[in-house]
Amino acid sequence: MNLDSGIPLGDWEAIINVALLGLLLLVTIGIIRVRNLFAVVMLAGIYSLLMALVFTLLDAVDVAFTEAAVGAGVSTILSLGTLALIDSRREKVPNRFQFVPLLVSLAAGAVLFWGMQDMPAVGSADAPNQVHVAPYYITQTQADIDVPNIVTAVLASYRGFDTLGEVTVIFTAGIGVMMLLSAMPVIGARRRRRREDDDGDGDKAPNDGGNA
Amino acid sequence: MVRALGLLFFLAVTWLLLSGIYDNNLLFWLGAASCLLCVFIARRMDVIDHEGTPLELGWRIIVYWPWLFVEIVKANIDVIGHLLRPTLNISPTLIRSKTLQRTDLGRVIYANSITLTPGTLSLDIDDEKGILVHALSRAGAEGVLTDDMNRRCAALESDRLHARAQKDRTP
Amino acid sequence: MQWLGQFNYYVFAILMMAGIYIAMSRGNLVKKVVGLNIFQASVFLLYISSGKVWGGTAPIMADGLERAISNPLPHVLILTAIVVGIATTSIGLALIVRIKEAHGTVEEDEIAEAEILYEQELAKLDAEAMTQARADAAAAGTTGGKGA
Amino acid sequence: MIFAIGALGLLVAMLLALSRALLGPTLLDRVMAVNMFVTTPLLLLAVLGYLGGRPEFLDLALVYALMNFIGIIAVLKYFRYRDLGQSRARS
Amino acid sequence: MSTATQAGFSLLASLPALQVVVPMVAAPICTFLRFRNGPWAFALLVSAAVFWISVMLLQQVLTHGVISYEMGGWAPPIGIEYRIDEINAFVLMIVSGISLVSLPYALRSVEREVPRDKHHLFYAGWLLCLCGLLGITITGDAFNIFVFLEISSLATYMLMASGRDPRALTAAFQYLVLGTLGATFILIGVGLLYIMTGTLNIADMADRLGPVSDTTSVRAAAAFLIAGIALKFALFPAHFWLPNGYAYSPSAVAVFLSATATKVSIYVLLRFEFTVFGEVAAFQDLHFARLLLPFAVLAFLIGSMVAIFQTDLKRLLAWSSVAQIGYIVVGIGLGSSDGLTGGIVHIFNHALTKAALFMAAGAMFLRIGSTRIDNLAGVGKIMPWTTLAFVLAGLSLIGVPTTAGFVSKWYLVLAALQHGNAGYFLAALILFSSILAVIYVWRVVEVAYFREPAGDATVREAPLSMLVPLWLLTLACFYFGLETQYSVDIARVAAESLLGIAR
Amino acid sequence: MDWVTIVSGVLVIGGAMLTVVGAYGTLRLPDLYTRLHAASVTDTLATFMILAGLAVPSLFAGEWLITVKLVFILIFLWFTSPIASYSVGHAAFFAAQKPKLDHDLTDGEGDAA
Amino acid sequence: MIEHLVPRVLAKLLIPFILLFGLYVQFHGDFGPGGGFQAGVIFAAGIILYALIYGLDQARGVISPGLVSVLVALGLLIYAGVGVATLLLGGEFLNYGVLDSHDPVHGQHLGILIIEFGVGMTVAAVMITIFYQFAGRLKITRELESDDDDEDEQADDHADGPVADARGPR
Repeated sequence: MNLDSGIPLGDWEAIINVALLGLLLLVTIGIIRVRNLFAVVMLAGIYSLLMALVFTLLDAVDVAFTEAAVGAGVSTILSLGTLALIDSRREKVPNRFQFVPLLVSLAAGAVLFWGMQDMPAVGSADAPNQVHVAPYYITQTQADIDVPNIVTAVLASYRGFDTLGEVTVIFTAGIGVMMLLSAMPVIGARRRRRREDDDGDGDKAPNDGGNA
Repeated sequence: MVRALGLLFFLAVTWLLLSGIYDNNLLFWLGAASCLLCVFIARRMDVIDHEGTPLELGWRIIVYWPWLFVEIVKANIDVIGHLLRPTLNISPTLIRSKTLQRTDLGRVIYANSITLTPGTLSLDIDDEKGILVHALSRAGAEGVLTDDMNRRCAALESDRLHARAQKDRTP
Repeated sequence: MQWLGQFNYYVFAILMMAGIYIAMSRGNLVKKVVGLNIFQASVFLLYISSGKVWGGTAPIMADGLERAISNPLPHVLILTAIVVGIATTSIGLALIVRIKEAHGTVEEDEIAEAEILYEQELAKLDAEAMTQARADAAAAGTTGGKGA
Repeated sequence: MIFAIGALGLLVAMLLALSRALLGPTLLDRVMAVNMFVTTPLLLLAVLGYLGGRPEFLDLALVYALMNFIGIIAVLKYFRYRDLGQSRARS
Repeated sequence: MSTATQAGFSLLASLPALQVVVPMVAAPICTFLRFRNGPWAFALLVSAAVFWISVMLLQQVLTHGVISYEMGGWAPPIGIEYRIDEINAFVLMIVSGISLVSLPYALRSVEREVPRDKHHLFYAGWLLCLCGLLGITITGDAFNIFVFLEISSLATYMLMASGRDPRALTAAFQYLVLGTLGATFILIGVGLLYIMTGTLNIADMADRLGPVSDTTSVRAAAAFLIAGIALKFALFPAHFWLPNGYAYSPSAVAVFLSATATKVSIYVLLRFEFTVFGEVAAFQDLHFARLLLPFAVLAFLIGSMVAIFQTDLKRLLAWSSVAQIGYIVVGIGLGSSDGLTGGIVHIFNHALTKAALFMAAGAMFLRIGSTRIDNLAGVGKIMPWTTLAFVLAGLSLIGVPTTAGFVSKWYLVLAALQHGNAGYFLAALILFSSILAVIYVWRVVEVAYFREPAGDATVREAPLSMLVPLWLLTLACFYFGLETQYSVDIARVAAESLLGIAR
Repeated sequence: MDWVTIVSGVLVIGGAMLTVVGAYGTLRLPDLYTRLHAASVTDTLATFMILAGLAVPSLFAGEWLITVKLVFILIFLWFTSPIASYSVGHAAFFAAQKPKLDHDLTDGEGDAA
Repeated sequence: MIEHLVPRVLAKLLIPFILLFGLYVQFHGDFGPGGGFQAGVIFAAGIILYALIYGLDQARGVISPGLVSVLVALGLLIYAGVGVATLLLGGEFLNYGVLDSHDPVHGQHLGILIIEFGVGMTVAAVMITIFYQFAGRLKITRELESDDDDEDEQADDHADGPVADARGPR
């Protein structure tokens, strides 16, 4: 019932796509400009949600699912947890203009824009990556694995080893965070001095910099 | 135990409605296992009580919802009228509404009903002082003060719920 | 769909630039991590856009589906990349927490100051320890000499 | 057609909500804007399902709602205690 | 059941998979081992197994040629392929060998520098890092490289920050930002290549690159790949994460990482440079690694110079690593058979040398509690064996004849001399940088031998568990300086196979 | 144009307009508390209208599973959105962010809190 | 505690259904969007919600950190274990076809089901672990620095923190 409008389906997709990407750019500008870290975290959540919408529009439902769950959910919560721990509410304004980062990002952008001249247009059905390996997945999955969701089939079987790697990555993150955050805090010189200033006799904190 | 079984029933119904695949044996058993696991975790979490699985509300809540829905629509029309008027004609008002409910669950239902109807917003619940309500207009505030919703929410609480709440409160 | 051309890729490039810029220029470590997130998410856009077929549909088979199907492979790759992204974010945030505990700040300039202080303090302690050891050694030497 | 018009309307609403999130002025204004902002994409997601002819992907909208809910609870906790691990015994 | 067994579990045929899977499975098991030294012993065992596998693989490759293993039984462009030729078999052996040698060493060092209740996590991280490095090396799939790169990177961040020095945290964070930028650049490069060719398999990619090799997209992909990989192996302008990272992380970690992590990234560079782009005619003139030459030259000059002025031994060694990476990249950038041989063999030799040096530094840290050069006064007298090993390995670092370091520099200079006047200049610069190396090694020697020991008298020689690996590596530096059959010959075969594809 | 299309069209487009009105309200109204009222328009009636507008054609096409999922979404939203509004309002009120009031029928809590 | 009333009551109602939704996503990954990873995140989100509302200590009592850290490793082991099983059965690593000697397609089904379960387990456990670590960190540092005043005061006064924040971004 949505194809009777005279405007082909793809056009609607494209119009909404452009609008969403515009919003995405707006959010990014917001993230650059806003200095309050809490607001930055909130905007980063919005960024993920918008990204997930764009992914849905581009037919990547599974990816959108993950991005919404991870970007908007877990990573917001983790960021809030961090903000609670570091108790830093505002970012300091850099006192000098940062030239090198601008240069690097402009250089990378320039290379990309230059490189895009010869790239196939978005959504064309005869792009190289639509005609080489992908057709096999689309046509053969039912015969090989018989799973309706091709993404699951590719993820778990055709490229199952990548997914094993992915699980290892998340495992590494788990034990990494376990290791980092269950360790006793080490106290640097600045903190130690401040503490010694606070109470005159100062606790003779052992020099845990490995010099003991 | 009855409550856990009730929760299990609702979970099973939810699973079946979400799933939509009924010709797969494996999936059926996985679904059963999932529901049991959820009930198990819920029991461990101790969320299966008169608040988590309010079976006592029974049919009353089903009668309450349509009424609430009509209220919501009316309130929406009211607020939209405020918003679309060329000159903003609002008169924000803060009131306290004494709660007539006897249980926490009832108070929560009342507070949420207030929040859910646009134009009124509950800011705080206090056992003695009642619910603090922010209203977009004086009229909306007076609508809350008529206690219509308040009474209906209080009527949701059966005596069994109340008894249960008393029992849960004194462990 | 020609009018759209490579719009998605352009947006990807701009987001990527913004991400790099935030990650590199900002002194605040939390903002750096947010910048990295933006940067990584922009790459997701590149991949997913490349897999799209206009008028196509998601690569999930259903009965009577007769439309073109978008390429599932980039989706799989990006699922992995998202996981990598959250893993990096969580380790980065954990490191930030530890840095804050150690140095009392999450601003890069102040951390650099704190590290210089720390190094000075280490050097001071070393010097103290060394003079102490020299004195001990000297004392031991004299007493030893006398004993012999 | 109707879905497309609906989607465009929702996009406008998203733009407005986003400007509130960017304007602030207070942090809680942003939180509120984010909360409203999540509802609109959720609806857009549902509409897009129909526009793209695959309405069965509504699970995604549920995830949006769910994550928004948990995020809001985390924000509340952050504002109230500055500690996500705070037990209620302390209050 | 019995039929399935007969259908053939063949250990020999499964070796490529086991090479990566063994440490990957071992890591979670390692987190369960909470008893004293259990994780360490387990990691050592696994490392030994992994080393054995890599030796078997190298043997197979040298006798039977390239091994291809299809993960999940799906043929290459559809599934993931493990593809082992001479070069990556060689790198696999280096990585697993270094892990095996440095683990005995790690026992005492980790006991001292990592809290006791974190040991199971530490060694699990070690195994994951090993698994990641091996996975990067062995795989024949471009995206798989990224996945394993991230495994090794995440494990590295965690290992770096596992010690007690607060500066390690900042260093790890810095590496995290740069490493993620680098890895994501690689991801962009792989993505662009995928968009242009439609495949992720490296061999298939090389086949399909021909028709599109003129496009700007492929060139942009190459640029992103090279930039990303260069960030990962700390080539000169992107090097600044490395000195702090190696200097402040626990000694054992520094030993392991300095000898393996950057080397594997360089291998990835070789792989893309020669296997993917090398085959395409359009790139033969361009020769991307040659663009890296100026940076490489700057790297070894500046690295050596900065190393001279360091006050901390570990930092000195780390800066010297920056310089040595420069040498390797020079070898690759020259692109000739000799240059490539020199580069590859220097990967091996530098791994030996730098591991030995960091081991010596770590042993001094264990006993003296500091690696500030001022504190090392007279260490030659109180820790004679350690210091002697340091000096001998230092000779290899300088490139004194009869040491391994000399062999690789010899090939580098040979290769440079083939390039006319610019080549002579380059050779002169390499020699100049070696003189700089003499200076910074001498600084340590001077302090160690010609100053009176100041520390307390309780300082003893390093424990045997550290001395044995240290001396093993030190003697290896000399062995491979005299007997070049295993190092140079394999490197030459590898270099020629890379170039052979290119021609 | 059969009646299904008309009904669902009216509902979806009407709902979309309501979200615009709600979002416009959050821009127009003066302070956080009043904005929350506008936001709840989006959360309640607009959501209901759009989801109902989508449910009508799917019910008509016999795809009742989709309708069920739409109902789930609606229930979830209507259960959680009051919590969100309440949380935000509560946090603001106890952060001593005073509402702009015309009438305070309490004992001056709007000023004091 | 009273101000937590509204979230608490509704969370009680919703948490079992959130967990069920996570499991639904886990087992319907074959048929629609979803799979182990997404399911793990949603399931963990349910637990995190519980921890946020009832406090970390109580959540730790229900889902003990020890158990979670076992599950972290177990999920990965399940996944890799399937691979090792396929190796032992004579197939390539992760070639699930050999899991069923008669019907490779069924073997693939089985393999995907098991490994997705492993993925979900690891992801959920890792997410919960990470949350536990972040949320529990303040307590560790507090105990160690109980003499360090400036850490303690923020958590206890309700007015000061939010006021500074709510006042606006600039």
